[in-house]
This record gives sequence, C-alpha cells and structure tokens, in this order.
Amino acid sequence: MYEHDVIVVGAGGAGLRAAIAAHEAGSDVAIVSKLHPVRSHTGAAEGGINAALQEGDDWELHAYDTMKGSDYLGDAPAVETLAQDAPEDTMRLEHWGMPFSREEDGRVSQRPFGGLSYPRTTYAGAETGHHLLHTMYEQVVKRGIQVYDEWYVMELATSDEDDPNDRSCHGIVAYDVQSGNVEGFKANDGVILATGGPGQAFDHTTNAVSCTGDGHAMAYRAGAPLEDMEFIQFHPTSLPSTGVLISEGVRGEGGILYNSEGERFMFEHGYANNSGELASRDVVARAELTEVNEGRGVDDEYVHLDMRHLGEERILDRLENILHLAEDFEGVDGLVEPMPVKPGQHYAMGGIEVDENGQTCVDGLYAAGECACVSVHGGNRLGGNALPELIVFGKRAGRHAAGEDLGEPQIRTGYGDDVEDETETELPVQPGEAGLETSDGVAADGGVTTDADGLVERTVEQARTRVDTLMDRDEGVQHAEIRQKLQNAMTDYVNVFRTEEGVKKALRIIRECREEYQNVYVDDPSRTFNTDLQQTIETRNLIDVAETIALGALVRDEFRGAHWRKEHQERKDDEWLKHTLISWDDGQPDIFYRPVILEGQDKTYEPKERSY
Amino acid sequence: MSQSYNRGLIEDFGRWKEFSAGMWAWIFHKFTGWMLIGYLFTHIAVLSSSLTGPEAYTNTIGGLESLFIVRVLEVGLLAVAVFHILNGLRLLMVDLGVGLEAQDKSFYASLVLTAIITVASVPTFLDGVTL
Amino acid sequence: MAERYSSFAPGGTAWLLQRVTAAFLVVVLAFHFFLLHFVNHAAEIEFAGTQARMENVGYFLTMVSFLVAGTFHGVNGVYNALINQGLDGTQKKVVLAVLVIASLALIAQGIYVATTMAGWT
Amino acid sequence: MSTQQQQPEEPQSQEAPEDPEMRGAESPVDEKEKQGGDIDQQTTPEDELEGETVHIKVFRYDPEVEGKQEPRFDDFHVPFEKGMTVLDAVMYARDTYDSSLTFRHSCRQAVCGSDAFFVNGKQRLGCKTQIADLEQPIRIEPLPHQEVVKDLVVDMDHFYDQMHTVEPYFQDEDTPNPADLEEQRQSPENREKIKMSSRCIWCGACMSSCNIAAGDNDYLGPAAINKAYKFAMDDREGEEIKEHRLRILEQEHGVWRCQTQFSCTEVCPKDIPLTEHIQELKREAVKKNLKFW
Ligand SMILES: Cc1cc2nc3c(=O)[nH]c(=O)nc-3n(C[C@H](O)[C@H](O)[C@H](O)COP(=O)(O)OP(=O)(O)OC[C@H]3O[C@@H](n4cnc5c(N)ncnc54)[C@H](O)[C@@H]3O)c2cc1C
Ligand code: HEM
Ligand code: SF4
Ligand code: F3S
Ligand code: FES
Repeated sequence: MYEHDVIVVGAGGAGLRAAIAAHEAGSDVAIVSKLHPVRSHTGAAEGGINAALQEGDDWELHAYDTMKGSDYLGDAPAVETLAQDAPEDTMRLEHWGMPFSREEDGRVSQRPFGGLSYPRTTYAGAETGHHLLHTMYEQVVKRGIQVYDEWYVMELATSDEDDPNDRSCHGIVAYDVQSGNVEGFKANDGVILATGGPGQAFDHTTNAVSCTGDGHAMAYRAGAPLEDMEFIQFHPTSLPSTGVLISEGVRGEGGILYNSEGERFMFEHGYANNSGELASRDVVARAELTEVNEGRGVDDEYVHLDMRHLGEERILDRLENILHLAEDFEGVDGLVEPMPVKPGQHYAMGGIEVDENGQTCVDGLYAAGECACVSVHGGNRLGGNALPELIVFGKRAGRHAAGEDLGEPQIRTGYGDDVEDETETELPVQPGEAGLETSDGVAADGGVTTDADGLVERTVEQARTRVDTLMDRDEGVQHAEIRQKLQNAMTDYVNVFRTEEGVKKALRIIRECREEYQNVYVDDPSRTFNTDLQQTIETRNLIDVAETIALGALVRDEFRGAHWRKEHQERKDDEWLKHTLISWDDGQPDIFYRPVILEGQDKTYEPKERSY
Repeated sequence: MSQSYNRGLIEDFGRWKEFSAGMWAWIFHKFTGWMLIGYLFTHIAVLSSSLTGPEAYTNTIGGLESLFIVRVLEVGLLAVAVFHILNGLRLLMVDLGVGLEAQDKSFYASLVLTAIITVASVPTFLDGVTL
Repeated sequence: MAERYSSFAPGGTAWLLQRVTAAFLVVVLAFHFFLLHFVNHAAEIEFAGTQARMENVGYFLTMVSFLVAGTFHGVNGVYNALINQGLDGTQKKVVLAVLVIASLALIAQGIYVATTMAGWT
Repeated sequence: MSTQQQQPEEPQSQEAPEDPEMRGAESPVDEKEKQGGDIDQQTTPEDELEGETVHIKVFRYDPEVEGKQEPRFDDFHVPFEKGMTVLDAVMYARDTYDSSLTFRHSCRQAVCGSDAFFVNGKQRLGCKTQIADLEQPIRIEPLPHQEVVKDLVVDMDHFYDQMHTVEPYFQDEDTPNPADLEEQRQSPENREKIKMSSRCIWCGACMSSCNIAAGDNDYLGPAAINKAYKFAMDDREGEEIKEHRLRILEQEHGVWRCQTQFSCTEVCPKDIPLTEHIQELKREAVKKNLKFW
C-alpha cells in the first residue's frame, strides 16, 4: 500500500494545479493518472483563459458575464471566486514561464471572446491549453512531486455510513497499467478527483478517448451527488470523422455554412436572420442538425463550412492551423473544397457537486476541473472559462486538502434541509445498478466500519476480485459493443435536441447496456498493458454517467442554456432556478434539487433574458 | 515493469532503404573521413622513404605511380576527398545555421559534384600509366 | 552524469577546433591536390622537386600546419565517432591515449620527414 | 530486414486467419452480418459503397501471452473511409477484430503525443497520418530504439528522463505579489523565437529516429535539447540562468553528440526545426566559452 497526505487523481490542468497548491502548503502529495500528465486533454484547449487583467476591466464584469452566460444557473459565490482569483492565478502561470502571446509593449495579449463584455481572454497562440498543461507539469517536475503515471484509478476507498454526508474518503485503488498490479493508495488528508470530462458518453465528441467520466462515476458511487449533468455543451463545428474542433474563428472571419442543396441555411431557413453563422453555439448546432434531419445534410450526416471565398492569402494569414486540421484529420483541402462539419459534444457543465473549496459532501473527497461542478458554468459555459476554473478551483482544492483554512464555504453539498426531492417525473425503466444482488463489488454494502487502512485494503480486495472476474470470464459481450451502443443512444437522443420520448428511449437503451454489461468479458488474457481491461472498466463508468445525463435531461422540463427540450421551449425561472442532483444511494439513483445561489458578495444577480 | 522486448540495433541496418538524406550524408562522411585519416598515415609512411635518401624516394614514388592499381586507388582517394570536402562544407554551413531547409539538396549536390570532378580528373590521373 | 556541472566545456572546444581545422583544410588540401596532381603530375614527382618546394619556409610551414591540422581533424573525428558509438569508461581512456600517441608519432615523423626533404638535417 | 520481419508473417491474406490469437478477425463483410441487429444508427454503409479495404500489418508482441512472445506481424483488412487515419485503422481493427491489440492514444488530434508509431518505415503520429497518403500494405510498428512493452506500446521512461534532465522549468522562485498583477515583460519577437520550440508534445518520434540517440543512451536527444532551447532563449530568464542551461547542454552527452542527421526534424509532427535549434545552441555554447578565453 502506498501512502501520501494528499492524492490527486488526474493530471490535467486541474490536477496539476491542485498538486502544486497542496505541495506549497507543505503536504506530501502524489498524482495518480491513467495518462502521463502531458497527455491530458487540457492540452487540446485552444482559445484562452478569461481573467480581468487590464485596466478598465474588473472581476465584477467577469462575474456578471459568467452569470449571464450560465443562464442564471451558476452559484454566485463560485462565480465570484472564479472572477476574483483568475487574474492572480493567470499571472502566476506567466511567472512560471507560460509563453503567452504578447503585445508590442511586452505585456500579455488578450482577445475578445463570445459572451464577454471586455476582451479578457488571455491566450498563448492557438494552443493555450497545451502551454498551460506543460507549464504546470514543468512546475511539478521542479518541485519533485511524485507522479504515478499510467496508473488507472478504479475505485475510492470510502466508508459506508448511510448518509453520504457522514462518510469519509481515505484513499483510492488503482492498477498499474504496465504491470496490471492492483494497489491501494492511502490518503491521510484527502483525495482530489481531477479526471476531466465525460465526453466519451457520446458518439461524436471533441473530447479525448480518455475522457470517460471515471471521476464522476467513482464519486457518484461513493455517495457524492452529480450536479446538473444534463447541461452538455455541443460545438457546432467539429470534423465528422474524428470530432476534431474547427474553431469559431472560421465563422468569425466570414466562413459560411451550406447544406447539401447549397443553401446558406442560417439565413435561408431563418435560424438566425441577424447574425447568421455567428449566432451562438447552441443555435448554430441546432440549425445544422435540423438541416440534416430534414434531409438536407451532406451524406445525411453533416453540413459544409466554406471558407474558400476568403481567399488564399487571408486564409493562410489567419486560419492556417485550420487548413492543417482539415488536411490531417479529414483529408480535405480547405482551399479547394468546403470542410465537412457537424455538432459534437464539447463540454460538460455539470459534474461532482462541490463547494468553493472543492470539497464534496464526503469528508476528504474533493473534485476540481471539468469533473466537478461548483457551479460556475451553470447552464452554459462561456468560451475561455474552463481553464481559469481549473487553476482557481484546482488551487483551492489543493490548499484545502492540505489543511489550509479558506473560510467557511457558502455552497452546501449533499443532502440537507435546503434540498427538495424529485417527485413528478415518471421513469421509463428503473435506473441504477443492474442485478444488485450479483453486484461486482461496487455498491457500498453498509454497516462495516473499519479504520482507514482496513478500508483501503478492503477496497483493494474488491477491486482485485472485480478484475479477476472480468479477466476470467471467457465469453459474453465485449465492452466495445456496449460502448458503441451507449454512445449512439446518447448522440441520437440526448444530443442537441431532446424530446421526452427520445430521452426515455435513451434510458431504456442505457438499461440494456447495463444488463449486457453483466456479461462483459475481457478478451485479452495478458496483465501487461491491458487496454481492453481498462476500457471495459471505463465503459462501466460511462454507463453510470450517461444515465445521470439522461435522467437530468428528462426531469428538467424547460429550455435553459444548452439544455433544449422540444416540449418546453421557455426558461422557467419560477420553477427551475435550482440544480439537479443525482445521488447513487447504494445503486438506486436518487434525484433531488438544490436552489441556485444568486446572491453575490454585494449584489444579487437578477435573471435576465440571455440575448447577445 | 514486466519484461519488454529490445529489438537491438540490427534494425537500423536492416532499414537502410528507408534512410534519409541526412543519414546517408552522415554515413558517407564518416566513411570518407576514416579513409582519409588512414591515407594520411600511409602517406607519411611512403614519404618517409626520403629518409633513406633521394633515390629511394624518387623510386618509391615513381614505382608506385607506375602501378595501375595505385592510379585507380588515387582516383578513389580523390573521390573520397572531394566528397568529404564538399560535404564538409555543407556541414560547416549547417553549423552556421545557413540553408538548413536545403540540407538534403546540398547533400545530393555534393554527390553529383563529386562524381563530375572524379570523372573529369580520370584522364589526368591515369595519364601515362603502364599496365 | 557527474560531469554535468563541470565548468569547462567538454566537447565544445574540440567541436569548434574540428570546424576550424576543416575550414583550414579545405584551402590547403585543395592547394595540395592541385599542386601535386595537376601542376606537377604525380608520376613525375622527384626528390629534387620536392626539396625545391620544401626549402621555401612558407611552404614548409604550410605543410607542417597542414599535417597538424589534418591529424587533429582526422584523429579527433575518429575519436568522436567512437564515442558516439557509446565508447565509455576505461575503454574510452585507452582509445584516447592510443589516438594521442599515434597522432604525436605521426606529426613527429611527418616533421622529421619534411625537414629531411628540405635538406635541413 | 529487421529480425522480427523475417518471420513467416503472412500465413493468410484475404481470408479469416486461422491463428487463434487473431480470433474474431474476420473479414469486414462477415463482421457486418454479425453486427446485423445493431440499433438504429447507420452503421457506415458507405464502406461497402467505397468497397475498398485497407491492408495493415501490425507488429504484435506480448511478454505474457504464448504465441506472442516471439514478435510477429498480424494482418488486418479495414474498410476504408474518406479521411481515415492510421489511428482510425488500428482502432477499428481493435474494436472489431482483436480487442487485445494494444497502443496508446487519446486526443486524436495531434496534441497529446501518445500515438507515435513507426509507419511504413517512418516515425509518424497515427492520428495525423492519412491512410490515403500511404502505400499498402501499411506496416505499423512500435517506435524503434525503445523497448517494446506490448504491441505498439514502447517504454517511454528513458525519454521522460532525458526531458527532465535539462531542468525544464523556470528557475525563478519569486511569484508575483497578488496585489500587483505585474507580468514579466517579453517582446513579441522573443516570444516568436521560442514559439516553435514550445510546441513539442513529447511524442518521442524525433528521439526514436535519431541514430545517435540509439547508439548513446546518455545523449539528451533532440526533444530534450529543444526543450532546453525554449528556456535558454526565453528572455524572461536572466543571463545567469541561461549560462547554467548551456552548461547542462554542453556536457559530454549534450549538444555535441548531434551529428546533424536531420531525421529528427524530418519526423517531428509539430514541424519543429530541431536541428536548427540544436545547432544554434552549439554556437551559443561556443560563444559563451570564448568569453572565458
Ligand atoms: C477541443 C477543446 C478545446 C477547448 N478549448 C477551451 C478553451 O479555449 N478555453 C477554455 O477555458 N476551455 C477550453 N476547453 C475546455 C477545457 O480544456 C477542459 O474543460 C479542461 O481542460 C479539463 O481539464 P481537467 O484538468 O479537468 O481534465 P483533463 O485535462 O481532461 O485531465 C483529466 C486527467 O485525469 C486523468 N484520469 C482520468 N480518469 C482517470 C482514472 N480513472 N484514473 C487515473 N487518472 C484518470 C487523466 O489521465 C488526465 O490526466 C476545451 C476543450 C476541448 C475538448
Ligand atoms: C579538406 C577539407 C575537409 C573538410 C571541410 C572536412 C570537414 C569535416 C567536418 C566538418 C567533420 C565533422 C563531422 C561531424 O563531426 O559532424 C569532419 C570529420 C572528419 N574528417 Fe574531415 N574534413 C576535411 C578534410 C579531412 C582530412 C584531410 C581528413 C583526414 C586526415 C579528414 C578526416 C576526417 C575524419 C576521420 C572525420 C570524422 C568522421 C566521423 O565522424 O567519423 N577530414 N570533416
Ligand atoms: S520535438 Fe517533435 S518529434 Fe520530438 S517529441 Fe517533440 S513533438 Fe515529438
Ligand atoms: S537526428 Fe540526431 S543527430 Fe542531430 S539532427 Fe537530429 S539529433
Ligand atoms: S492521439 Fe493524441 S497525438 Fe495522436
């Protein structure tokens, strides 16, 4: 068994920042990550980091924009913390050597971004995330922080009192991908989950193959509720074959969207008569899908984004990287033909419910980054607001776990007297663990309380049994089949368009997936670098996460932010200024709500119409 | 970590067909360099015949030069030297950071020039040789 | 890698000298080849001619520096090539010693021959 | 030919292989029928329209599995789709024919650096290499000069060690006073100078392609030197630190080892002019030393 004060799971922007903060606070911290840190998906972020740095801009404006962008589903204390801390934390990155783009006077450049009232997106070329990730990894190397890379974290070692608020987390169980050994890691002071997004729950996503929502699922099963999972951001222009993102820059420069009939549908079919292609992400995404659904898609799948008319010179000057992307990943030359694009899953606004200090309702369990929901993004994330979230809340979680006093949080977590139970919605199928009786050891079984060591040991044993079971089974279904089915269901029915019928259908398919998963087997008999095994475990996590997304999408009968419901075309502020929370409750998802906090430090954010 | 498989170095030589210009240039340069230093030692040895006396020197040189094989070797030496010089110049440029994009072309140019110079000097070198 | 922090530059000086001698050699070698294969046909070389050239102090000095430069360049090149192949430890020291001795011998012999040629002995 | 290629590797070509290790590896058409009752998602019927399959030969090795301990090549026939990359092909082969086919991959967009393979005799990123640009059969092997852990997975530890050796981090200790958010100034020109060097994604292709790195395990290698370049050339760090960096680089197994073979520059998927950077550092090191003469 390994032992550290603080264990950070995941080495993306959030995980690295958390580890550095805990280390600076004097903790013995270790990072456990299934990928080597520099492989984390934070490296894919292009746009930038929002921070009110310049004279004339201030954090209150940033907070206001974020709140408005969130469609008033962000919690004010979180939003304000983000806006207040972002400048300092961005500057710290600069001092750590991050190569930001520069102005003539040598200061960092900032550019305008959608939904921002001031150009406050700090960037480093078109590869901000790459630089952020590498700069922080460098600091981790400098500090000699221990990194267990290519260790796959399977489960949390959490005590199993009935009320999650009474539980505590004492460590993790992980297996060394290279050798296949399952080992326990005891965390004396805290476990910080920073496992990134759940994009692989969808068939078509801009997220990496590694974004499988492991942290979500582990925390969920340990008792921490998942919050606002129905809010998924879809990006309108991703390449059909891989999901690689084509940045908004193309449309910004004047790129035009055409359907298979050569119509400029944004105008000709009246989706956005004023802003056309430059309408907000969700509007464009819905327009594209409508075209495809009505038979005007190219190859019944995508639409065309044409930039040829901009001229070679301008394209080479401003959009050169787009040319490379289209060429390398789609085999299309953007100078001679239009590029195929379609909407792709891009970001999950929801996640593990945490407070401003990154703590969940389970004592000693923290979450930060895309896997967490503080919530700053509410119903919709503004471009450039995820990276500051990583560094601000990553840092806070690290410090708090290391024992620093960050003050009493205003956001509450877990069950409490301020929550309200879900009572109305009828579910098409019983969600939750399939065959609880033959459970593969992932549901808490109540009762036994042991000391921390015992807990970790016990969880290790369960995990070993689970691995053995999967490996020993010689027949059944392979995870790839289940995963594909799940992803297709999500992309077909819980995508940009959501109807009651569709979401219910998705829930039924998810149920089927769960049942099939009972017979899943790992074909690869080797313990060495068994990616088959790893992906099989990930698929299980995806099922849990997908289910919460679909459940959230079903119960929330309104149109807010990125969540669109066919039958409910308006934002219902009277009823829905509240977060959806889903708790695993020993294998039976339990849905409840907690009101949004709109009262900030010295003002209250009054919901207004979100129009730009 | 469990066992792993080390494929060793053989593969490099197995893959010679896939070598790039820069690799060939490196190999040739090495080869020619070694030839040249080898020659330098031999050369001094031959010249040392002058220590015995002028006659010996003239005879040794003349005797050697009358052999066809020596003449052929000399042409070879010329080729080797010319290539080493030309590619050496190319390397000096590379060291100064000049024309790095054209490094493959300049390697091919060295080869071609070497061939031309060598062929052109064959008459001079083989002049008056007795078989 | 203990030598990592040593303050002098292993390799750096040798690297530079390799380039400097190379640049020098280009000129002299071209001159040498031209003189002894094209101007004076190799087959017609006789001691008298050689002596005539060597008596010129300038020519003598050029040839000696040619030799020294060539030897350094060649031997250093060989040494580097061997090191690049992973030569290390004692082996490396032995090779270095052998090469240094060989070069010194070569240079000494060369200078001795040249002085003889010039008829100064 | 390398050792492993000399094995009789092609017992079959078009039909389903008898080899038990490749069970499940049926021709794509059979596979389609098997999947028949897939849910209402269109299961890429355009494959058949295009009617073409791609023939890939993939290096296989597993220390634990009998029959794979001796490296061999497996053949897969993957239905071609427009825009298909080498990574797509191996993923298809894994998900459809043989789930034990092992390789690293994550981002699918050339930023994570996980999937550098040796494809048709050259180090390339799987996700950034279009199938259409390659000659068939496409030979896919793990990166040369690194030990193979399994199939296409190589041990990267040595590469990481070399990257860490150059002290790849800002040395300055002082972090800004939160009150005054002053950044260190850097001219746009200086930022431009380090731009290319900062793009490295640690894929290891360059190191794998370099003969010198293959022969000398202590050689820092092009990627680490390039990393050091990024820091040495960054004006935000002072002269003193730059000198310290040069001292690391001019050690015996540092920049001098580079024999300007250029293969690193040729394979780098991020188009970093590695040789140029190495050469510049050699000159910097010489310049620095001349000062003491
Ligand atoms: C294409 C793209 C562009 C984007 N552009 C922007 C932008 O311009 N601005 C912006 O603000 N945001 C942007 N975002 C969003 C932002 O990049 C992400 O939200 C953010 O990087 C997530 O960081 P993270 O640290 O939470 O997770 P990640 O970077 O995804 O890291 C997750 C880590 O967890 C580890 N991990 C996961 N599961 C396990 C497990 N079971 N065991 C062990 N380790 C595990 C992984 O190895 C990895 O290290 C973009 C996102 C995408 C996809
Ligand atoms: C005439 C002009 C010459 C030039 C321009 C020249 C140039 C060079 C250069 C630049 C190198 C270094 C290669 C490297 O380290 O990357 C080199 C290596 C070498 N040179 Fe020369 N050289 C010349 C003449 C000679 C002569 C006359 C000899 C023989 C005495 C010689 C023998 C060598 C050897 C042995 C090497 C090492 C090759 C290796 O890497 O194994 N060179 N030359
Ligand atoms: S320098 Fe290029 S080839 Fe080398 S590791 Fe970095 S990105 Fe890969
Ligand atoms: S391939 Fe190797 S020799 Fe130098 S130029 Fe690149 S490091
Ligand atoms: S999969 Fe990330 S670089 Fe290819």
